[in-house]
Amino acid sequence: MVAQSRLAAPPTPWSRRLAEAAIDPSAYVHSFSQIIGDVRIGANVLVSPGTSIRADEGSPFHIGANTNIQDGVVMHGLQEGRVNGDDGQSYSVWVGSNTSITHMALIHGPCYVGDDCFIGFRSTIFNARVGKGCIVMMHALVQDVEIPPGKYVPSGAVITSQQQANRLPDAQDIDIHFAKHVIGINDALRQGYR
Amino acid sequence: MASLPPPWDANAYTSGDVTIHPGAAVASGALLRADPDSRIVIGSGACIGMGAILHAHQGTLEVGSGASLGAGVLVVGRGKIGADACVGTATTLLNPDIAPGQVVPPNSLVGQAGRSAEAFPTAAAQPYVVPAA
Amino acid sequence: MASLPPPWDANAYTSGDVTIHPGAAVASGALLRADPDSRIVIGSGACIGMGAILHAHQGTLEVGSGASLGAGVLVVGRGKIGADACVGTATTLLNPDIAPGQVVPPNSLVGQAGRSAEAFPTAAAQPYVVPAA
Repeated sequence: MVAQSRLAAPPTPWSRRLAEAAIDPSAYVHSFSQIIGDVRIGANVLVSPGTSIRADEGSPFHIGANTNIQDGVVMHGLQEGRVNGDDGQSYSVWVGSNTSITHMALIHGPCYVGDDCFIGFRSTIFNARVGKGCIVMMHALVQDVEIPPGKYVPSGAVITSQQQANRLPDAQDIDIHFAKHVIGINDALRQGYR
Repeated sequence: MASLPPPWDANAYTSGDVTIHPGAAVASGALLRADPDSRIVIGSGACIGMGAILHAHQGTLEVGSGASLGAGVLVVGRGKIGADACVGTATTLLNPDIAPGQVVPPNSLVGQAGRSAEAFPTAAAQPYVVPAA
Repeated sequence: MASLPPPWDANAYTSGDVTIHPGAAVASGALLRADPDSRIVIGSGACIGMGAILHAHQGTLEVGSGASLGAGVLVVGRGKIGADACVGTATTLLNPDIAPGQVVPPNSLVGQAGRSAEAFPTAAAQPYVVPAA
């Protein structure tokens, strides 16, 4: 693994700006992670080792305040396709505030993940909108759909049609409790790194 | 016989209280992290595959001697993977309790996986075809 | 700095009695480990994929000439993978006995002799009901 945190995106036919990340001073970005291109990282974000956040094709990316990006997460975007962020601008990947993207998840643009979401281990979000407060458990696939706010995606689920997305159950307190337990792992880490 | 110099130390990343027996092998790109109150112990002759992530939390995470963890395996929490156990590639273990010699198939999710919602097919049930409504 | 750094070191790791024919190809991140009483023999023209683990235990583990093992394949124990056999990505083989030319699908678990692969409460194992349209 190469210890390198920030790189400009390479010049390409669609971008010659050599854009670099804009990272809030209060964010913690581990040196064994890669952040490439126009990635906008908010306050108190934790980017763990082994992550790759690569806005060299689709860009820009937004990662909202207090969001956790856990070990082994990959974020990338297709050259085509954008989502509307909460600020009205277009993004390849929008991740809201107070959200947890847990170990080995794949967040692939065009993709919107709202505030207060939980994306479980090894789950994939691609070409989709995940509304505020959704809980996506582990080993799930969410693709080509828009999930309304506050829904629950069970482990191993494959949600690839809008009819499925519309029938998802609401997240319950027990789900939120479990998610908070996993998030707690990283809150401890963030404190430890300070 | 053919024995390349061990290059993996420079490539695997460890942090916190991580003890790797000299006879264990950790492939490149592996990430072994122990939280401040936790530790990781890798036994003799164990193999940890490429890109595996072991993240100890609230206790000790132990990999027994001779156990094999495939590439991309993710282990989070505390618990034990017994001696000579075999964990297939890309499997996720949460707070593992794997008996010695036990085999976990590849691409499995073992441990507390949350509430199941019965109306939704799993990846394993429908790996290729998207059900049309 | 326009180029992406390579994610892994370009070395495979071997330990113990491992013989790799000069005509074989072993990708980066592979881990070939023979226990003290065991050995590994890789034949001519064999291909071992990225991040594969071959862990010889209590005997000889042989990969025949021209056999192809996909990325992340995990092979544990002793036995033989026949010439020109084809083992799909992320498959786990225990004490393999793969005939020459045989094809093993990806993500499989093959051979559980002497070991238990107990049913885990995995997400994939959970019963489900196909949603009504």
